[in-house]
Amino acid sequence: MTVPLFYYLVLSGIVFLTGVIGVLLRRNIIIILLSVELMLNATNINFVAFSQYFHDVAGQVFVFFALTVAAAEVAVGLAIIIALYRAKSTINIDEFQLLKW
Amino acid sequence: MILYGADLLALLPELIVVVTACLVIALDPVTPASRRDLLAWLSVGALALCLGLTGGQISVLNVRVSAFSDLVVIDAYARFWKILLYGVTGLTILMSLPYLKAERVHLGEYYGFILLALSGMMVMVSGVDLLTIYLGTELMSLSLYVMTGLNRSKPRSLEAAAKYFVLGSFSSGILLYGISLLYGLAGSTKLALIAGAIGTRGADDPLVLIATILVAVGFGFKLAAVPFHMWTPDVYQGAPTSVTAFLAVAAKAASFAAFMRVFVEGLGGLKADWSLLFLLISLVTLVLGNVVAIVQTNIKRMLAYSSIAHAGYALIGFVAAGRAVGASGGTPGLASVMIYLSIYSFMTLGAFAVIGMLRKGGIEGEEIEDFTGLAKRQPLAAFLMLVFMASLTGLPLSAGFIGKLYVFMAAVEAGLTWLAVIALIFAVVSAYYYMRVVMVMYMRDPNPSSVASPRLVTSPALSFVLACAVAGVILFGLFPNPLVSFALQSVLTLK
Amino acid sequence: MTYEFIPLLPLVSFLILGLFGHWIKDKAHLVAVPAVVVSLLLSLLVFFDVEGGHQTSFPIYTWLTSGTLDIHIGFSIDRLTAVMLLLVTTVSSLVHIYTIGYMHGEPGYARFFSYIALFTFSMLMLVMADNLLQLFIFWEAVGLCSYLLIGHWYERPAACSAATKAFIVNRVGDFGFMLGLLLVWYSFGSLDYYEIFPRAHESAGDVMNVLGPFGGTWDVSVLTLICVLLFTGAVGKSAQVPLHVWLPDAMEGPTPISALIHAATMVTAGVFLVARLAPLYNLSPAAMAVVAITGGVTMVVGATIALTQTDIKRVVAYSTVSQLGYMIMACGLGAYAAGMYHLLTHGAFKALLFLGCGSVIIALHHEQDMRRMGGLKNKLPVTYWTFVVGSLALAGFPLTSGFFSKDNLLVSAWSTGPLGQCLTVLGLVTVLMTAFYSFRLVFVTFWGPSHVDPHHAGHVHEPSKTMTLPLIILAVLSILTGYLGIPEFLGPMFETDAGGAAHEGGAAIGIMVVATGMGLLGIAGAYYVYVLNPALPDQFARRWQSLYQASLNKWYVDEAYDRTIVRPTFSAATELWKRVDVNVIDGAVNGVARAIAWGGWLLRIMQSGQTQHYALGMALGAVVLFTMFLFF
Amino acid sequence: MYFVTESTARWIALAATLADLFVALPLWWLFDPQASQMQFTEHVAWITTPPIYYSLGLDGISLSLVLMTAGIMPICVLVSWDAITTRVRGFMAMLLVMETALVGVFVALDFVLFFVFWEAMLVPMYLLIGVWGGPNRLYAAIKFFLYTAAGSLLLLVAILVLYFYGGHTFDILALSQGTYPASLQTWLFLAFFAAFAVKVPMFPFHTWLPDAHVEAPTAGSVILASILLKMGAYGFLRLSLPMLPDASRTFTPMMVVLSIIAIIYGAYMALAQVDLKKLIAYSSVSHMGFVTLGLFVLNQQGIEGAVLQMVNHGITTGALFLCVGMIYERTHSRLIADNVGLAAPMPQYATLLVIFALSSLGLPGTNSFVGEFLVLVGTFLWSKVATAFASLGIILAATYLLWMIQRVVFGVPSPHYLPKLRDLNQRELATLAPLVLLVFWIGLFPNPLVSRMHQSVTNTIASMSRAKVAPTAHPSAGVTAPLLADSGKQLKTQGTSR
Amino acid sequence: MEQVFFFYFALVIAAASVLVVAVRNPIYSALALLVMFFHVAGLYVTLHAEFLAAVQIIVYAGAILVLYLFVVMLLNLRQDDRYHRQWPMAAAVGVTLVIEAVILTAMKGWTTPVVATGTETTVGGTSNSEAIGDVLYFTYLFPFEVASLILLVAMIGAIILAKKDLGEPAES
Repeated sequence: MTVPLFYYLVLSGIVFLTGVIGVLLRRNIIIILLSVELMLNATNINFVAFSQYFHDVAGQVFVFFALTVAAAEVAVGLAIIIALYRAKSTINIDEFQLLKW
Repeated sequence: MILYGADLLALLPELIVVVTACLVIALDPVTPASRRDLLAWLSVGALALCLGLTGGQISVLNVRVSAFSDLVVIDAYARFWKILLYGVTGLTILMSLPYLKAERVHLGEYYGFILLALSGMMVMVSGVDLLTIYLGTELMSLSLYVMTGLNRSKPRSLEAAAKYFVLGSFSSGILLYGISLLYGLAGSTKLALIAGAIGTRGADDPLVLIATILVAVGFGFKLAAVPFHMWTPDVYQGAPTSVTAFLAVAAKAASFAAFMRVFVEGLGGLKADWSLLFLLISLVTLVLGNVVAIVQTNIKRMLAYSSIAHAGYALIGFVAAGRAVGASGGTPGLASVMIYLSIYSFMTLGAFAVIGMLRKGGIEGEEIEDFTGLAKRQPLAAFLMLVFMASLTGLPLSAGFIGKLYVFMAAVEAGLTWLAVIALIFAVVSAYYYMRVVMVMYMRDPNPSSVASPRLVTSPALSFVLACAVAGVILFGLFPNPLVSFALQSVLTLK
Repeated sequence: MTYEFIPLLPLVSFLILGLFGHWIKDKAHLVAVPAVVVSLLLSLLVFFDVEGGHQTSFPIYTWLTSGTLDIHIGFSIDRLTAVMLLLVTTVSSLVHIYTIGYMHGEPGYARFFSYIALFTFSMLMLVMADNLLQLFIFWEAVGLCSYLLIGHWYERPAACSAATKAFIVNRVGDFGFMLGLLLVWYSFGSLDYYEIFPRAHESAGDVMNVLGPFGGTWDVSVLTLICVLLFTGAVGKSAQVPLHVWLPDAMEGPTPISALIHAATMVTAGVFLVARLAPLYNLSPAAMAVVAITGGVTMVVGATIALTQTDIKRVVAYSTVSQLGYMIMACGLGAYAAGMYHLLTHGAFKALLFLGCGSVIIALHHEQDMRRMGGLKNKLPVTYWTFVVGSLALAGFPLTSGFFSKDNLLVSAWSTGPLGQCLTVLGLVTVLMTAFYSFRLVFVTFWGPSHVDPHHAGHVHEPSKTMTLPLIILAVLSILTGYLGIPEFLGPMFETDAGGAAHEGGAAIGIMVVATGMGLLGIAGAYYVYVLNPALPDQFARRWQSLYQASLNKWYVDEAYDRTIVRPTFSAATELWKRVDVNVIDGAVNGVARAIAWGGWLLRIMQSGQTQHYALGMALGAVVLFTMFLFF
Repeated sequence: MYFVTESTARWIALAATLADLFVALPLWWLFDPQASQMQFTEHVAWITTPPIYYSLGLDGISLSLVLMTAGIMPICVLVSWDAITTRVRGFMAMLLVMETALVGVFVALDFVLFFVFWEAMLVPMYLLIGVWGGPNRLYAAIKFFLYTAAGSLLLLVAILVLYFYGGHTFDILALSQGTYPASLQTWLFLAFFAAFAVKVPMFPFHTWLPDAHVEAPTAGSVILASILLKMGAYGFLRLSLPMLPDASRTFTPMMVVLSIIAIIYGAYMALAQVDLKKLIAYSSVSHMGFVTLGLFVLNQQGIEGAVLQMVNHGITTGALFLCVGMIYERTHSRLIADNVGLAAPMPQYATLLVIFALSSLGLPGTNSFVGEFLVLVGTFLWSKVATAFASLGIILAATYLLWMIQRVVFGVPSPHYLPKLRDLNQRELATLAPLVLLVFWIGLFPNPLVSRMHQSVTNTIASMSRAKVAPTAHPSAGVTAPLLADSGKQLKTQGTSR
Repeated sequence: MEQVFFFYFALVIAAASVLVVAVRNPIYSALALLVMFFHVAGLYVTLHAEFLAAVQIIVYAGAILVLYLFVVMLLNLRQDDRYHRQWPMAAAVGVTLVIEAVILTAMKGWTTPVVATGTETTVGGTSNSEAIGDVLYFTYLFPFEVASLILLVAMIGAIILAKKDLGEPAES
C-alpha cells in the first residue's frame, strides 16, 4: 500500500516552514543560507512526490535544475559572506545596517 | 530526433547576447585596462545587432512561435519587452562607462554580467514554462547580486549585495515552492496546461490558492511591491549607480513581463482572486512609496521609493486588466502597464544618468543637497534633470503624463475610479519630492564656502545616454502614437 | 446740436488740462473759463428754448446691451433740466473766475481747473441724463470730483481723510441707490425715464416680501422700496441725517469747491433726484413720509449744530445741511417746485456766502477760526456787504430771494396736511436759528474788535477783482432769483404740486408773517448777544453746558460712527485675517502637508536596515494575503 | 538658448509677444459676433487610441480672454526689462512658455489638450516664483504647485470618467451635448470644482494666492492675477456649465454663497493688510468672487458680466501689480508704511495708481463698474438678498482701496525714501498707458466687447437647458455606475479634506 | 512497508530541519542538515527517483555542504549565536501559517490532483536515470543551457566577489 500524496505535502510544508522560520530567526548568514536550503529541499520533495504521482519525469528534471540553481546560489552566497567577513569581521547579518531608512 | 535549427534561429538574439557575454568575459583578461572601453562598445554593438534582428522579426513573423518544445515562445509580447530591454541595457552600458571609471571599478566582467543578466531577462519575457521563467529569473538575479556587490571597496555596496542576496534567495525559495505546488496542480509547469487545470479544478482549491499567493509573493519581491519592497531602498542606495539604474529599469521591466505572462496566461482563471489581491498591493505600494520618499535626503534612496511608487501605478493598470469588463477585456490594462513601464524606463534612466554624473570631490555626490545650485553651474544638466523630474511627476508634455493617462484610463474603464483618485492624490504627494529636487537645483544658490562643490564628469557616451533619455521623454510625451499602437498590438498575443 | 456742447466744452477743457496741464500750468484758466462760460450761454439758450415749451429726449450712443438689458447714454431736456443747467453753469463759471484769484500761484493750479471742469461736465451729464443708470454713473463721477477736490491739498492729513470719508459715506448711500436701480429695472424692465414714468401706475399695487429670505413676512409696496432705496443715495449725496457727517469735513477742500460742489450743485443732486423721480414718489406716500421726515430732522440738526461752530466754513457748511433739509422736506411733502425753487436761490446765496468766506480766509492767510477775526467790515468792504446780502437771503429777510423761496416752501409744506404742518412748525423754529447763526457769523467776523493774528492784521486787504466780481454778481443773483418766477416755470413739471395752492388763504399770510418775524428775531438776538454784550455767549455755554457741548461736538455722531462701525470693522478685519485666514485655513493646508511628512517619518522606521526585519515583512505580507483569501 | 545674450533674450521675448499680439488683434475684427459655432477652428489628430485631437477654436467668450492674454504678455516682458537681472534667458523663456500654455487653455477644444495646457503652465510658474521670487519664495512656489496640482489631478479623473460616459470622445463640444446621470454629474462637478475653485481661487481654497503673489516677481504676479485666475473661471464656464447643467443648477446656491463669502471676506482681508501686494492679492479674491457669482446665477447678464469682469480684473489688477512692482523697484519695500506720499514726488505714477484703484473699486466710467453692474443685474434676477450682500463688497472695496490711496498716494513721503522716488520712465509709462486706455474704453463703450459675447453666452445657456438625462447614458454606464458611486465618495472626502 | 519507510524518513527529516534552525553552533546545524539531506535522498529512493537521490548525495551532501563547513571552519565563528530579537514575531508567523494551512485544508477539503494530460515520459519502463537523461537533453535542452549560464555566472561572480584585490589600475 502506497503513501498518500498528502503526507508528502505535509512533510514538505513542515520543512519549508522550518526553513522560513530559520531565515527569520538566525542572525548568522550561513545558517540563513542553510535555512534557504531547507526551503529548496522542501520544494524538491514536493516535485519528486508529484512526479511520482503523475508518473511524469518532468518534476524530477525540475528538481535537477533547482539543485543546480541552489549550488550556484551557494557559490555566490559564500563569496559574498567571505567578502563581508573581510570587511567587517562578522557575518551576523543584523550587524550590517549602514543602509537604512 | 528533433532538429533545433529553426528554434536556434528564433532564439538568435539570445544566442548573440550570450556569445557576446562569454566573449567579453574571455577577452577581459587579455585587454589592457586602457582599452576596456572596447568591451563596452562590443556589447553595445551586439545589442544593436539584436535590436535589428528582433525589430526585423516584427515584420517577418507576427505570430506566436514556440521553440524548444514549448518552453519559450517568440511572440509580439516578448518582442516588445526584448526591444525595450535591449534599449535600456545599451544605455546602461554606455552610462556605466564613465561612472565605473570614476568609481575605479572598471571591470570587463561587468559588461559580461550585464549581458548575462539581459539574457536571463530575455528568457523570462519569452518563457511560457515556469521552469524557464524560474531559471531566467535566477540567471538575472545572480548576475545582479554580483553586480550590486561589484564595488567592494565600499562597505555599502557589499552590504547591499548581502541583503539583496539573502532576501532574493529567500523570495526565490518561496516562488519555487509555489511553482512546485502549481506543478502538483497541473502535472506540468507549462502555463497553458496550468491554466487548463485551473479551469477544470476551479478556484477554491487549497493548492491553487496557496500556490497563487506564494507565486505572487515571489514576484512581488521582484517588482518591489509593498510589503515585499523593503530590499529596494537599501540595495538601490548601496549598489553602484549604474547598477541601480539597471535594477530599477531593466530588472523591473523583465519582472513585470514575466509576472504578467504568468498571471494572465497561467493563472488567468483566478482573475477575480488576484485582481483583488493586487488591488490591495498596488494601493499600499503607491501610498507607501510616495509618502516615505518625501522624507529621504539621499536621492538614490528617494528614487528607490519613487520606483516603488511607480510599480504601484503600473500595478493599477494590471489590476484594471484583471477587473476589466466589456468587449475590450484586459487589453487596455495590460497595454497601459507596458506603456507605463517603457516610459518609466526612459525617465528613470535619465535621472540616474544625471546622478551618476554628479561627483563631489573624489566620491559620488548622491545627497539631494549636492544638487544645490546646479542650475547655475550646469544649466543643461539641471534642465535635463528638471525634465526627468517633471516626467516622473507625470506632468503633461512629458512622457510621464502619457503613462499615467493610459493607466488611469484603464482603471476608470474598469470602474476603479476611486483607486485612480487616490493614486492621483498621491501623485500630488510625489510632486512634492520631485519638485524639491528642482527647487534645490534652481532656487538655492550654491554656497561658495562648501569645500568640494559637486562637479559633473561627462563623456560622449553619457551625453548620448542623456540625449536618448530626454528624447524618449519628450517624444513619447508629444507623439505617443507609435509606442501606444505597438503596445496595443503586442499585448494581443498574451492569452 | 447745442445740447451736446453744453457738457462737451467742460469735458474738452478737462481733457486738455488733464493731459497737458503739466505744460499749461498757470495759463489754465485761459482754457477752462471760456469753455464753461460758453456752456453757460448755451444753457441760457436751452432755458429760453424750453420756456418756449420745447422739450426733447434723445439717445446718443448705446452703452451696454445684455439680454433684455439695454442701456444707452442720452439727454432728456425739460424744465427741470433747464433750471439745473442754468444753476450749474452759472455757479460753475463764477467759481471758475473766482478760482483764478483764489488758487493763484498754487502748485496744483492746472490740476484744480481740470478737476472742476470734470466736475462741471459730470454734473451737467447728471442733470441731462435720460435714464437712471446714466444718472448713477455721473452721480458717482461728481462724487469722484468731490473726492479729488477735497483732497486737493493732499499734504494735509485732515484733507485726505475728509476726502476718503466723503467718498465712502457716499458709497454707503450709493449702495442703496444701486439696489434701487436694479429693482427699478427688475420691475419696469427699463431704466429710461420715459419708459418708467408712464408705467409707474401699473406697478403701483405690486408688493414684495422683504423679509421673505429671512423667513419673516413684511410686504412692502415695490414702489415704496424703490423710492426709499433710491432715496438712500440722495441721503448720502445731499448730506441728510444720518449720512451728513461727510459734508462739514469736506470743508477741508479749497473754498471755491465748497461753494461749487458742497453748497450749490452736487449736494443738491439728491434733491434733484427726488424731484426728477416725482412720478414715482407721488405713488408712494410711505416713501414720501420717509423723505419728508428725514429732511425735517436734517433741517433741525444742521441748524442746531451751526449755532455753536467756530470754524467759519463749518458754520456755513452746517447751514447748508440744514437748508438741504428744507429742500428734501419740501420734496417729501410733494412741494417739488418749492424745493427746487429753494435749491436755486440757495445755490446763489450759499455760493455767495462760501466765496465770501473764501475771500476772508485768503485775506487772513488761511485763517478759518471766527474767534480770531472781527472788525473786518472796513478792511473788506465788498466782501462784507456781499456777505451781508447773502446772510440776509439765508435768514429769509424780506424781499431777498431766500425770503420768497423759503416762504413759498413753508406755505406749500403747510398745505399738505398734518405731517406737513408739524414739519412747517419745525421749519419756522429753524428759521429763527438760521437767522441767529448766520448773523452771529456776520457780527463775529466783521464787527466788534479785531482778534486777527497781529502778523497779518497789518496788510489785510480786499482780494483781487477776479474774486470780488463773482461776489458782486452772486449778491445780485441772491436778490434777483426771487423774482424770476421759478415756481411758475417749474409748475407744469409736477402735476400734483402743492405749490399751486400756496399763495391763497390766511395760512399763507400767517406763515409769511411768522417766518419773517422769526428771521428778524433771530437777527436781533444775534445782534443783542454778539454786539451789545459779548459776554453772554460764554454764560450761555456755561449754563447749558451739556447742550452746548453736544451742539459743539455735532451731537457726537462722528464719535458714534467711529465707535460702532469704523473701529469694529478694522479690528474685525485684522482678527479675521490673523485667526481665520492664517490660523484656520492656511493652518489646515500646512497641517495636511505636515501630516503626510510625519507619516513618512513614521513609515520609514520600518526600514530599519535589518535584513531579517525585511524578511519578516515579506512573511507577514504573505500571512496577511493568506488571511485575506481565507476569509474572503 | 546659450548663444543668446541677455539683452537679446529680452528683445526676442518682446518681439515674440508683440508678434503674438499682432496676430491676435485682427481676430477682433475678423470675429463674427453672429456666428453661433466656434470660429478659427483647427482640428488635427494627435493620438489615435484613445482619439485625442489637437483641436482649437474661438468663440465670443474665449476671444476676449485670448486678446487680453496676448495684450498682457508684452507688458510682462517690458516690466521685467530691468527688474530681472539674473538668468534673464530662463525668465523670458518661462514667460513665453506661459503664454503658450495660457492661450492654449483658452482655445483648446479637446479635453485632454485642455488639460495638457492647463498643467503645462505649472512648472514655468513654479520656476517664475521660485527662482526670481522674494525671500519666502520657496514656500510660496511649492505651495502654489501642490495646491493647484492637487485640484487639477481630480479634474483628470473627471475627464476620463466623462470619456467613458460621453461616448468615448474627448471633444469638449460633443461632451457638452451629452447627457449624464444626476449622481455622476454631482461627482464630476465636485471634481471640476476642485480644479477650478483652487485656480479662481474661491473662498476656502484661496490661501495660496497671497503667498504666491507676494513672492512672485512683478511679471509673475501680473500673469497670476490677470490670466491664471481666469483659467479657473473659464473652466467653470466652458466645462462645468455646459457639461453638467443639472449639477450646476444643484450647486448654484453653494457657489453663490461661496462667491459672496469670497467677495466680503476677501475685502475684509484686504482691509487688514499692510503689504501692498497682499492687499491687492486679497482684493483679487474679492473681485473673482464677483466672477464666480456672475457665472453661477446662470443668466445672460450674469455670465456676460462675469466674462467682462474677468477681462476687467485682468486689466485693472494686473495694472495695480505693475504699479506695486514699479514702486518696489524704487524703494525695495512693498509695505504701505514705507511708500507714503507718492503724489508729490511721482505725480504721473500717483495719477495712474489712483486711476487703477478707482477702476478696481468699480467707479462708474471705468471698466470694472460695467462688469460688476452686469453681475449684480444677473444676481438680482436670481436673488435680491444675494445682490444686497454682494453690493456690500463694493462699499468695502471703496474702503480698502481708498484707505490704501490715502496712505500711499497722499501725505508726505518719508525723507529716507524721497531720493529714490523718481517718476515713471518712458518704458514704464508704455506699460501702463495701454491699460489706462482700456480701463476707460471698456468703461465708456463696453458694448462692442459685450456684444461679441452675446451669441456664445446664449449658446451656453441654451445648452444648459437641454433635455434632462436619459436613464442609461452609455453601455458602459450600467457597469460602472455602482463603482462610480463609491468613486464619488472618494471624491467627496478628498474634496472636503482639503 | 513503504509507509514505515516514509514515516521514518519524514520524522528524521523534520527533526533534522528543526535542529538546523535550532542549534546555536553553525557546525552542528550544518551537520544536522547533512543528516537531513541523506534522509531526503532516502525518500527519493522510495519514490523511484534513484538518479536524484544520487545527485542529492553527491551534490548537496558532497559538494554544497562541504563548502559550507569549509567556510564555517575558515571563519571560525564565535560560538554564542543568539537568535534574532524578532523571534517572537517569527514564531507568530510560523504558528499563524500552520493554523491557516490547517483551516484551509479543513475548510476547502483536500482533493487529489487529477493526472494531467500531455505528460511526456512515464517512469518505470526504462530506468530512471535513462528517462531523465533522455528528457534532459532533448525536451529540456534549453533550460539546460540556461542552467549552464547560471553556473557560469556563479563561478565568475564568486571569483569577482571573493578575489582579494580587483586588480583595478588606478585611473585618475
